[in-house]
Amino acid sequence: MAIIVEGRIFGLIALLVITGSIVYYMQKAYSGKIPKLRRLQAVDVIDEILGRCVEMGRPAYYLMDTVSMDTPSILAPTVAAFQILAYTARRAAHLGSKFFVPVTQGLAYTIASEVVDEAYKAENKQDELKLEETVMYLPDGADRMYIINHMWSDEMAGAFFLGSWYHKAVIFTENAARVGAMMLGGTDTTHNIPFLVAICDYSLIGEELYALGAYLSEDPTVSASLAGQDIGKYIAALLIILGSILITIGMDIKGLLSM
Amino acid sequence: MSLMDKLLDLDQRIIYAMLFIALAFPILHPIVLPMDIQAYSQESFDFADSIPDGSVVLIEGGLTAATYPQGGPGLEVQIVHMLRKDVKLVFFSIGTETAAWTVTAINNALARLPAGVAAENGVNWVHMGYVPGGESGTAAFANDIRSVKSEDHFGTPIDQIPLMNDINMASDFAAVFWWGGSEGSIPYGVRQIVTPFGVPMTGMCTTNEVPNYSPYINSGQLHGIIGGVRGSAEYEYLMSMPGLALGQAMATNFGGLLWAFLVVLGNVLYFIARREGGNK
Amino acid sequence: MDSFLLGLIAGSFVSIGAYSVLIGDNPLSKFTEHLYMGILGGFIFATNWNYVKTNAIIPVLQGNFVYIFAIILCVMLLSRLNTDWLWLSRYPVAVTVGAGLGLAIRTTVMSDFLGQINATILPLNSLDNILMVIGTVSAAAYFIFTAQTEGPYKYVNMTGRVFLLAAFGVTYGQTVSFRFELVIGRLVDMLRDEVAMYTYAMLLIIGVGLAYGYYTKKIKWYSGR
Amino acid sequence: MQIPIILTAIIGILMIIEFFFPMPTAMTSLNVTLRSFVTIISAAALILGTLVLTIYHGKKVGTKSSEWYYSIIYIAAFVITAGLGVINVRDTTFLWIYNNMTSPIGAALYSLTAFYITSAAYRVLRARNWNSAVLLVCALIVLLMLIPVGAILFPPVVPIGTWIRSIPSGAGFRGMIIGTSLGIMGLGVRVFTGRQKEHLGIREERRKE
Repeated sequence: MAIIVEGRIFGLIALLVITGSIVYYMQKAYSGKIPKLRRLQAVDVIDEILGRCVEMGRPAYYLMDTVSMDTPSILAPTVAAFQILAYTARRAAHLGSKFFVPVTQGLAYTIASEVVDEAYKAENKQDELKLEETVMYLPDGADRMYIINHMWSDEMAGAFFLGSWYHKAVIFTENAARVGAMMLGGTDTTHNIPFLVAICDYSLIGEELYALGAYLSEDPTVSASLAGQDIGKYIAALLIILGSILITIGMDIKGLLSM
Repeated sequence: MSLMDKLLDLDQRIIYAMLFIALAFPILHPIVLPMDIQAYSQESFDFADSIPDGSVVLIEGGLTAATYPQGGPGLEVQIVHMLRKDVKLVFFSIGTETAAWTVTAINNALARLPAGVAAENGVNWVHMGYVPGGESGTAAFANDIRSVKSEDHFGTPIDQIPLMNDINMASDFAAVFWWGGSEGSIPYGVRQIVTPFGVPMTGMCTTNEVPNYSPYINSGQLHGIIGGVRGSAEYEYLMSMPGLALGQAMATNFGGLLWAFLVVLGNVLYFIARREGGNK
Repeated sequence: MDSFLLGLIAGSFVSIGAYSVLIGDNPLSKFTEHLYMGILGGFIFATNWNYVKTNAIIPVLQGNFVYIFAIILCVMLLSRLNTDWLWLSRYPVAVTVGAGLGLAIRTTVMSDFLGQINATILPLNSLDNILMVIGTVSAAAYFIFTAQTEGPYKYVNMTGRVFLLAAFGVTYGQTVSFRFELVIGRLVDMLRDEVAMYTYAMLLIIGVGLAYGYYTKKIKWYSGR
Repeated sequence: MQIPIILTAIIGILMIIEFFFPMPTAMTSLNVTLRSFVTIISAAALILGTLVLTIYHGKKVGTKSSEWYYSIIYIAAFVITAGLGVINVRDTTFLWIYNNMTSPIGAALYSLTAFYITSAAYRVLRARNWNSAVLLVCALIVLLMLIPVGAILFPPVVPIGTWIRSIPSGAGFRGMIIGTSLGIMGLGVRVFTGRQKEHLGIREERRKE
């Protein structure tokens, strides 16, 4: 019996190298060496949107679309969206902006309400929070009409579209734009990212969605992990370029990679 | 406000009304224009056609009310195609709604089946029904069907189904047809069935999802794909069984032309307005 | 009238209600919203109750006691209704997030990371292949967070952006034609010969009702933007 | 407070190990059981969600707050559907309601995207700069390629569109997919090491300002 399942050896190596370098950078940050990161515009945009909502006295919507907790490909962006929600809810509590978080899945709903509850507690503004009106469970599908109707009647002024976005992306962003809201959108689903990029005022593409949570964290070891992810990109670029050159001169390394 | 500004800030409801008319008109007055077969559809059809007679195939039915008009006609024709080749079919769905629509597809297909083709429930086909849990559920189903399902969609215990006697995991199938509709679930099949078990797969998705899966097709993990109503229409055409899909494919023409017209109009007006603004 | 035809008419009516949201928030869309939410909520409640019953409660009653743990985790979730016991609901969340992230990582490294790299290793003997390599590398490099947008990286970033935008444009165009198919599918059902008459009648009644409401300002009209 | 984080990490790492190393069957069956637990828990969570929503609407009716009469529609629809379904999920009336009410509204709402996509296109798809011009041109060509009549009106759109779809678009998405996969791995490391725990509702104590 082989020690490692056949066809997955290189996968394991890649996983170990990437997670290893992430841990390495986190450790390094722990001892004070923090890598310099490019500024991500979205970091400032959150405050800008919430500030605008306070100024106009209108609510901000935090929408996550599909929030399945049992489908791995949706779970990851959902967890990322929760991390950003924790920050956004806290800023909303701090600035005193009205805030609305509809969630379409039961488990995610319990998490979201706890996240928002904790955020308001952290700012000592529990008395301003009506949890059952701020975080609301809406059956998946029925949320579309509810949110469109309320976007118009609330005249919301700001919206966040973060998470795993499917067809609702264009429905909500276009309505929000027509209502006149300022928007930040971001997702890793390839088929609906175009609408978030085209319609929203600011957008996060793919990996940036995961990175934003780390950017927002005050814990330097968290943001340092992004430097580890960059190592993965260098590896990918190197493998592609090197592999292509080798294959051009007649050496095929594809077999090696799918070992 | 000048006419130009008014046109640039056109009330969205006028656009909606225009679109309704453009899409409803061809349905009330059908116009059929010529079309050619796309490469992905041909590849998918050839793959299905090459499956040896008598083998067992797994079909994920992922069509909903919204996507059935596009994928349904194609799935129905494919069921007919397979049963005519004496291929046994095992259906399952990863949603409750889609499981019900899969029944619709089976019933419609059986009604269109030529006389004399065997199509007995439990012998030639079986519908295992709803498998919850999304991708995790798919993984569990692929590893051990009996761990997630004890009965089929209609309540028959799995041990009383002759077709299921020798079948308990993904490697028991000759191929997978993943009618994913707009579920975005085709990667589940690729990751949980094709990669671990090496079972070849093709599928159907809505038109918008086709580019996302072209990497899988290029890498050989997917054998072509049926894209939306046009893909279904092409399957109907290749099987010489014209139906609902072909008619609808024509109606997209008018919507598409309106869309292109609006985009061009928006840009022309925008450039005129910008030039005027620059002169001021 | 048979239940099939009745179903088509009901479907046509609720579809009009759903489409009415295009005008903006109005009583008909509010009505449809609550009706839909209620039915869907009821459906979700019933199907999931049935699922828990057949997959957890019945196995336990039949002596498969492993599933008692699943039931305990479910009851822990219900503690959500009482804030003092909120911390309990963290355990089921921990289980699902752990399992989900583990599954996501193990598959993403194989099919998304290595799979895509492997597919991009191409002989550099045609313009298409060269473009493919340049595009993939620069698009991946677009996300490098530790590089500042200056010097040579600026051009890599710009190139990556162009490839990403081309991909987004393609998906936009591709999505448009598909969305039309959705409307067409619905219209096909609403305008069937046996239903069309009812559809037109309902449209007329609703149209008159809404027009009256807007005219008398009993319903708020949202101006277009 | 540490226990849920450790639990997350253990289960997650178990899933990864199972994939790469051949495991004794006992281990695999444990994982299978765990996965079936997850599906049961998510089903229970949905039950909880609908209950909370119904309570919310019940309160709305009880206090006669604004637009409470709509909540009656919700409650009536919920009670009828849930009641029929709990008695028997294969009940014909239950399925009739589903097939003829929920499905069409769902489909109609899904198809709303067609309208919004068109009005958005008119408003935002303008060649304001090079970036938006790239997006606009690609979208237009691909759309014309896809509608059956496009190839007849402008024959070159088919080869150009096919090329754009497979080469530049394929390359762009590949880069994005590689990036996303790294993002997921990074997220996994941060969650498993307990550096990010917002999803558990545990707030981070250290904050600047």
